Parts: sequence; structure tokens; C-alpha cells
Amino acid sequence: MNDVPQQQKLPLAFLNGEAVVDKPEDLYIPPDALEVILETFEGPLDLLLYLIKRHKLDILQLPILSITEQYVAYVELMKDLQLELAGEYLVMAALLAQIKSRMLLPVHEELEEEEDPRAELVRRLQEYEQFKQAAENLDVIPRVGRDIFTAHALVDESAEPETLFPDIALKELLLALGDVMARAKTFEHHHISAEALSTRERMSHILQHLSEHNGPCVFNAFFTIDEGRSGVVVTFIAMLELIKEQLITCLQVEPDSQIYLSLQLQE
Amino acid sequence: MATRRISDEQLIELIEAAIFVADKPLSKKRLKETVLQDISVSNARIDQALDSISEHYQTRGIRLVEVATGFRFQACSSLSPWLSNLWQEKAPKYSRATLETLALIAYRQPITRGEIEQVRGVTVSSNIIKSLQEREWIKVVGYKEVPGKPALYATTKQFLDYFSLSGLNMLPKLPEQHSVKIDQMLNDPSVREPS
Amino acid sequence: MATRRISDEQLIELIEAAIFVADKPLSKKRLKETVLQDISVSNARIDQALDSISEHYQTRGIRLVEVATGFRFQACSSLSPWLSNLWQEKAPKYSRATLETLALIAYRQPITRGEIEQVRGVTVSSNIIKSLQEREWIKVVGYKEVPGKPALYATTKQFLDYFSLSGLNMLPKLPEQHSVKIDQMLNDPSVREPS
Repeated sequence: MNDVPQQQKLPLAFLNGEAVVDKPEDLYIPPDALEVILETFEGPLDLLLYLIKRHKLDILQLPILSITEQYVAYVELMKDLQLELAGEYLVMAALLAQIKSRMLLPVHEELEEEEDPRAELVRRLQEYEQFKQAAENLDVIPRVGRDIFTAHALVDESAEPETLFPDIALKELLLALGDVMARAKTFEHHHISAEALSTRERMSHILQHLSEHNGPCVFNAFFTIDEGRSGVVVTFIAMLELIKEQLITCLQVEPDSQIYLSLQLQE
Repeated sequence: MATRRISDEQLIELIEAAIFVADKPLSKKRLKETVLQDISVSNARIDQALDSISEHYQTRGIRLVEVATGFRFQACSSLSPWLSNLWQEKAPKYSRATLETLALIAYRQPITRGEIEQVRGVTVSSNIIKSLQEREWIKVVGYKEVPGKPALYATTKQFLDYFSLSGLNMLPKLPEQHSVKIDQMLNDPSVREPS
Repeated sequence: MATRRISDEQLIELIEAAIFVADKPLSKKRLKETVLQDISVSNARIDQALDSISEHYQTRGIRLVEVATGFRFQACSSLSPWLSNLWQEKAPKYSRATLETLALIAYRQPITRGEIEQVRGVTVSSNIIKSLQEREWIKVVGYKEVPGKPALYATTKQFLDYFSLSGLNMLPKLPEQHSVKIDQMLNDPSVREPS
């Protein structure tokens, strides 16, 4: 292991206000410092990358023997210190040991198609390094609140928010009515047939028309030929119902003259 | 501290930007303690800069205003009616009472409040009627010729539009016994309009 | 609807004020749906008004900028060092775990949590995903057709706004991977370490 200072000496951690830049060669690290240092690693790939960089080596020349030794030493230390060790660190230790043993086997020329045992790990290290760098790049892009400040103005108190009305479904309306009816008392002694809904609607229309006109309206004006016979019947029943309920009155100045409808006037 | 010098233009830019980005009104005191902390500038120059900013915005959609705790920018009040549309407030969901009232008005219009109360067996609050009127789903179509002349409510075209109905006859059919029951209740001589 | 007419000056005032008072960037679409909903105005006139506003602020402390979700005003970046003094608390720093997760989602979207973990070599805590979702920087855009149907994450427009990027293509280029060299290394026995 060499002790050449790294190119980029970024502090690994800060301990009692002092930057921990490199781990001591003999791997002796005060227990709480190690804890801090280990927290700065984002996992086994990150720790491996650190070890490789420390040797000023290219990932592509992954020196599996020495790296494995160092890696295992770190992991053992973490275990000795009873740090909560993510399972991934142990999985990586096992993988490194496996690669190491394969590397030690003699190379069979006839099996030239066989992949280098380090290949998969090298790919993963490269990929991780790529995104580690991408994350660092992302961190320096100007961002709102740190480098970018957005400009705002307030509104005058006279600006009131627009109200969004709640949505309801048609079946809710029917269910609600069902609820009312379930609660309502029954009146068994009467029997009056139900009016068709269209009559009730027509009653509303007639009342509305009369209140908008502000005066008597010609009887004939309420009938539309397009509606056919049943339409005429509905309108007529609606008029009778309104007269019965004393909501409108019917006027005829002289026999055979125009019939007028008007709202029942208040006395 | 207070060592850098800046031009009037730079001072205006800085104060303007500071008031715009601050999350609450900015007082001259806070301006000096924060944004201008390393800049050598007299109170008179700050006042001048503020005057200049204020004047500049006289012809824009926003104004520099001084409130109790400092300066802030505010949209012209004349624009409020349009700006209001930027915010939407969710009205609370309709209560069961509201739905029942609406259902009764839809199926039994024109109907008075007293009649609705008669069928529902409980008082119908004014708020319910008001909220349905605000939504333009119901309206008064007349007054019933009984003591107190209660208003008669009916559903509107907007109500039909909302539910994509071409007419009230397109409403889901009420079970026969329900219609009969409502009619019975409303025609019962014991039913009186509450005075 | 869309019946009122207003002058160019009024249009500029209204759009300017709307962008200032809106609580997030304002798109032309939202502008038309809210503030301009009752006003008859062509897209060309809106563009003209925006150009005019943008030009007007060239000499002020703030600028009109277009980000992914719309237009907003922001202080000139040259003023940021002074303006940052307005806040006592420094802007939050994001952990490496968060930034790496975000980078993977940004560059590899749509991506599952398992795929992120694959690249990072460690478990991605639920808190990281949750906090990124709460910030509205990422969202679930679907589920992968593999056992367990894991959620697929992608970045949002709000993420772009936050970093003032107009699109994902404006992200810094991913650092190059020397994939070609791997194969060379693999076939070169001399690279193998002496044991």
C-alpha cells in the first residue's frame, strides 16, 4: 500500500472540527471517527471506489487481491466496533472473495470465451461512479432557495378565491331521497296517484314564465305543437295542478275571448 | 462591514429584488442588516432608492406599498377581480341534509321549504337553501298562496346541465311507493306551513 | 365567456400582476383559464405582452424567466450573494443518498426502486423516496410488468422548475463510461495481477 496523497483531497468527515482527509495507513481509526467515516460511504460500491482511488488506480485495473484485503479489513473493523453493518457490505465481501479465488485459478487458453471474473464488478463500479458524479453535478446546478430567488407580490385583500363546488353524482340524489322516504311516516288512509315528474317540471316552467313576464300571459302561449298530444296534456294537467294549489289564476274577460294565466296575486 | 460602495442603479436593483424575494414585508432596518450589510450606504440614499422604485411602478400592474412592518409589492386593487381566479377554494362536500333537500326539490318541484321540512321531518337550514341557490341549481319560481307566502323552489337549467339531463323526466325513476308517499304527506290536511 | 376587450397596456398590467401573485410559475394555458377567462385575447397578443414585460425588466433587479411549468419572476442571479442574507437558515443540503437517487431517476427514468438499488449497491430508504415525492420532484408514472409490479418513478416538471431547467435535455451530460475499454481489459492477460 502506498501513501501518495490523493489528487482530490476532499475531507471524508469532520471529527471534533477537524477534517478527516485520509484514513491512517495502519487502519487504526478511533472508533467514533470510523463511524462518521463509514456514514460518508454510500455502500460497498462507494467504499470500493474509495479504496481504488486511494491507490490512484483505474477502475479498469481493479487490483482484486489488495482491494479485497483492504475491503475485508474495513468490514471486519466495522463488525468489531459493532456498527450496524448493512448486509450489502457482507455480500460484497463474499463476492470479492469469490472473484479472488477465480483469479487465482490458472487461465485456460481453450476457454478464451470465459469472461474475466472482475468484469461484472468493474461494470457496476463504473456505472456507480457515473451516477455518483451525476449526483455531484446535480448538486451544483443553481436551485431555487439557494441560488435562485423567486420574486412575488401579494394581492390586495379584495381578491377572494374562486369557490370550487363539490361534485355529486345523480345516484346520490336518488339515494338521498330514498333515505328521506325511509324515515318518513306513511299515510295509509289516503290514496292519491302519483303525478308524472314531467307535470312537476311543467309546473315550474309555467311559474317561471309567469314571474319573468310580470303580468298575465295568453293561455295558448304555453302549448307547443311540436310536443304533440302528450305534451299538451302534461301542460294542461300542470295548469290545473297550479290552479288547485292556488299558485296561478285563470282569467277570461268575456266568453270566447282569450284566456289569460297570471300568478296568484297577494292580497 | 459596510465597506463596499455601489452605484445608485445597483442599489435600486438590489433593494427592488430584496423586497420582491423576501417572504414578508421588508423594513429599512432589516434591509440594512441583511442585504446591505456589507455595503456602505446612507439612509437618505435608501429612501431615494425606495422613492425611485415606487415611482417606477406607478404605471405597472403592481405597486410598492409600505405597511406596518415594511415594504412589499402588491398587485393593483383594480386587478383583483381577475386575479381572484388564480385561486380556487374547495367548498365543503354537501351534507346529507343538502342532498335530501335538493332531491326533494328536483322530484317534487315547485315545493316550499315547509313542505321539504314536512317530508324530511326536520328543519331545513337557510344555509342549505342558500348554498344551492349560489350554485344556481335551484331558484324561487313563485310564492305559495298560503299564510306567510312561502317561496316555491324549483331546479334550474344549470341543474339539468350539470347532470347532463335534457329534462327532469330524465331523472332516475323514483320507486312508485315513494312518489305516492310524498304526495300523501303533502296533501295531508294536517300539513301546515310553519309560520 | 371571452367577451371583454382590453387594451395592450391593461393586458400587460394584468399578466405582469398575475405572474407576480401566482404561487407557482404561470403557464399561458393557466393564464387563459383563470385571469384571462372572460377576456377576448389572442395567443399572439399574450406573447407580445410577455415579450414586452420581459424586455421591461431587462434593466431591473428581477427578470421574467420561462421554466418548465410556466413564467415566473426571479431575482438577477448576480444579486444572489446579497439576497441570500435575507434568510438566516441556509437552504437545505441534500444527502448523497438523496442526490444519487434523484440523479438515477432523472437520467434513467422511468426506473424502479430495485433498479436504483442495483446501481447504488445499497437499499434505498423509503424516506428518501417519500421526501422526493413530497417535494413533488418525482412521481409514480406506472408499474413495471415484472413480479411484484414495482412502481416506476420519473421526475416531474416541478423538479425542472426547481433547478430552472426548461427540459430534461438541459441536465448536465452524464459522465462518459469507458465501456469499450472494459472489453480490452478483459482480453488482455497482462492486466491480471500477479498473485
